[in-house]
Amino acid sequence: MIDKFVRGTAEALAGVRSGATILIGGFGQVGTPNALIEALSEADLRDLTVVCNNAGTGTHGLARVMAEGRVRKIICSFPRSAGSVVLEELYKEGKIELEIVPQGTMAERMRAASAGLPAFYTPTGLGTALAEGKETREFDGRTYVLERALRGDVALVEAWQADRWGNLTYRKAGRNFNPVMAMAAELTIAQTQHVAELGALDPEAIVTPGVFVDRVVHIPYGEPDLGKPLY
Amino acid sequence: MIDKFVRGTAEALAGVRSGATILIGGFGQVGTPNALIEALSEADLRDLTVVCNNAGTGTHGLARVMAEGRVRKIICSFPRSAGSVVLEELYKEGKIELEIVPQGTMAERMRAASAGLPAFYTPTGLGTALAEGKETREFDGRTYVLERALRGDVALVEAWQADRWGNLTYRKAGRNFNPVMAMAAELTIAQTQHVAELGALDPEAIVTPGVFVDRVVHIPYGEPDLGKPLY
Amino acid sequence: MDAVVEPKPLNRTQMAARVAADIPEGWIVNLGIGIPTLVADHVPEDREVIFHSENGVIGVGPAPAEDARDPWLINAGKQHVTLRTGGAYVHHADSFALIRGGHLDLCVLGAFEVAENGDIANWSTGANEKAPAVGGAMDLAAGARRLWVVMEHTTKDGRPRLVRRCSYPLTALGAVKRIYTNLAVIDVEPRGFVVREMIPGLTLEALQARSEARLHLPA
Amino acid sequence: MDAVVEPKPLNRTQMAARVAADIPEGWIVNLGIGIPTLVADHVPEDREVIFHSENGVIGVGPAPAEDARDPWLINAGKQHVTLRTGGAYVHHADSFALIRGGHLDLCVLGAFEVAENGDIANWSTGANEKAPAVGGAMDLAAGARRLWVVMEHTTKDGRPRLVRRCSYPLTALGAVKRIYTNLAVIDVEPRGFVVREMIPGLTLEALQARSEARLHLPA
Repeated sequence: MIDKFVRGTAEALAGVRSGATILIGGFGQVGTPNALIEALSEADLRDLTVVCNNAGTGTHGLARVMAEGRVRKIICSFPRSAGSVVLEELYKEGKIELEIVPQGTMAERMRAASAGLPAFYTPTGLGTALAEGKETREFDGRTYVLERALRGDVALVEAWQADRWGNLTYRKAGRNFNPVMAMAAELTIAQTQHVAELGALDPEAIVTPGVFVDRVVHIPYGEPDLGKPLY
Repeated sequence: MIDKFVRGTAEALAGVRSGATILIGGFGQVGTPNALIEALSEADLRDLTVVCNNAGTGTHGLARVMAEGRVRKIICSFPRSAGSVVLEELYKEGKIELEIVPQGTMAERMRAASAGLPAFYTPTGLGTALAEGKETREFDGRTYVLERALRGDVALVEAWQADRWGNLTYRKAGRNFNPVMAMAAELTIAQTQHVAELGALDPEAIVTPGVFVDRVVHIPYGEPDLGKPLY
Repeated sequence: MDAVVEPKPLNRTQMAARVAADIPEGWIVNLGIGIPTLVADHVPEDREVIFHSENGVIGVGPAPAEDARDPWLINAGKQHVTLRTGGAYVHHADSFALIRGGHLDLCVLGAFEVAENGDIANWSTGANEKAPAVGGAMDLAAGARRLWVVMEHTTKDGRPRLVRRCSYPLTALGAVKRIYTNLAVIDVEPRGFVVREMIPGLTLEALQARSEARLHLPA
Repeated sequence: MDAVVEPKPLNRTQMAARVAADIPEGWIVNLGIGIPTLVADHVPEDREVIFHSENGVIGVGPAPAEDARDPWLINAGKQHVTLRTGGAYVHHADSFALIRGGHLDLCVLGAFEVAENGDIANWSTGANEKAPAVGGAMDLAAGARRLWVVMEHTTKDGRPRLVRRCSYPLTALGAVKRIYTNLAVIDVEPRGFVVREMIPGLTLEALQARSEARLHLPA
């Protein structure tokens, strides 16, 4: 019997190694796998590359992972926000590498990885500082930028419902990067609010089929804590 | 009030021009927009390029569109089947151009078009006759083929439910190419089995948001006629 | 004899309302942070415009009452929103496929500067003290069928924002089609900035004095 | 003294059963047309293997009773199937993302020929009289984590299918990891074909005589 549920966040993260590239879902605290991120900050890991739209606020969550010195590099679209003090400090001191990627390019680079495509051309960023040094090429009279796939060793995602095969649904804007990241990593770990019996989820409405998910941990943690607007 | 419903297939196809590239959904008669295809065969059109996984069987549907001499070129992955006599005849006589594309590459080329990406690299087809003359390039030690986006002037798709905004759901294996094609054309026309009130479709379970759909025609035509296995 | 009236620049609300007036029913529209977000409030409810947010919300509705907030439903500006009847959710890759794939009829963004060739600068001041942040601005600017900018005509200290070439880091090349400022509506055409509309009492000379690039009149 | 028994080649059902025996629980598996499709019948129901079909069906179950067919539910071979509890539907681009993106543990295909370098030819005889047709074969062969081939060891007229270089048009380069024939199980390794298993009574010499490329024994 396939049963992807594990008993806790420590078991969920078992085998994650220093130096790994970790994709972390969520957008503005919604759909963010908070319990897995907390576990990440407590795990004995170093030199992580973290891919996440935002770069943490306050002293918890991703900010705590960085404060613990576990992150070598952040790849994100919007690190700056009212409470992003940890990132700002580390960045100013040159203690963290920061790769800013347009949000859609970031999503598409992971989508390419999920589909086995090593690279694609996109109009986004052409002629800007974020495309500096990148190859460009003309197709049908318009110039595009070559972007590379971005694959994770690990993806941490937050689901609304999950069954033992790892089928996932999300809730409203909690969907965001989660389905894309779930498909783009070697090891996909989902934190779920609710547990569904196998067969209870409508096969037409499953957003992430279980084939893309390796482990599931049940964390009924309640509503996302939005705090201040973060964008 | 946005209301994308039109009264019949003729109105649905209004403005479609000779020389157009038409994406047609369906896989093995399931999820095939039959009424729209019949209307296409009756419209005064020439020199169409048709993109469809199969190339019609018997003397109805896409086979009829070809028999009427409306198609200059077929782009598909699997034209050959037990009843594909029209295509075989036209092909043998050199009266139709045939571009065979691996099924996944075909889907991905349209997906690229839907996402505004002009080209991508894929491992599929490398070293085969279907990649002959195509550019190749190495990334991280593996060689890939450059493939171009495939955009339609028109997409004909078949839905299970549709509302007046053009939100669509599909039924089981009737999903297939339909959501991909719906996003990859200038003018997307859906044939739907059922009409839903706006708001009746679960926002979490809508597969094709109405923003990708231009016209909807209600054709409660019943179950797909599978006939013989076609693959 | 007419009384000479001092031209009264539009305030933020009026600028948003002016943009809203030009958005027809049925358009798919993405609104950036700031004044652009206010535009939605000025589209009458019976005019069905579908607002899209980068985080996968299609059919964004008005802000909820404070006691009716759904913590799972925010827009790209991380504000609480509602979903309009007929709306749907997609994931981030599909959300940006919508943007980049030509499915967005309009994007309205704020900007630091717009150049007469349509270049836009709106994501970075170029100052290096803080971590830069781009969000979806470059995707929106490069991807939308139409890009409109809404911004004050000049900076707080009076420097023009309609320029010959942008001095701030670029967001996209040649992307802006129209600019709504507190003083005027300006189209960006092959020949440069073309003034479509000015606030009452303003002269072209006065507007030109507040603009770096040359302003044209419609042909 | 042992009696000399004439080696009895496996029939199609036995070949399918032999493949099935090597598929562990939890794998995501795509089965091609022909003998590969039969493999599913030989995986015991309590061993949860998730069968994928190119047309977006994840969790393909056994064929339905004739009076329980759902016309909306077919596999890539256009045969009526069922959906297993826990299954899901995706569209074609996602279905092939699954294939190409390394999410498929195994694909089992038929073939005309397999070369000792792992090249596979299974989509075209190269004859030009009919419109060619490839379906998803190239995507599967290039994309699956493991590609196994199940086929008769030789053609009907006795020509070997395990060859030095394929003579038919290629489906993919260096993709095949293992071959199940009616006579043997052969791995494809850097040094070439390595015989893992033979039917009772068959000698390596007899198997070699039916193969063009050189056969090796496990190191």
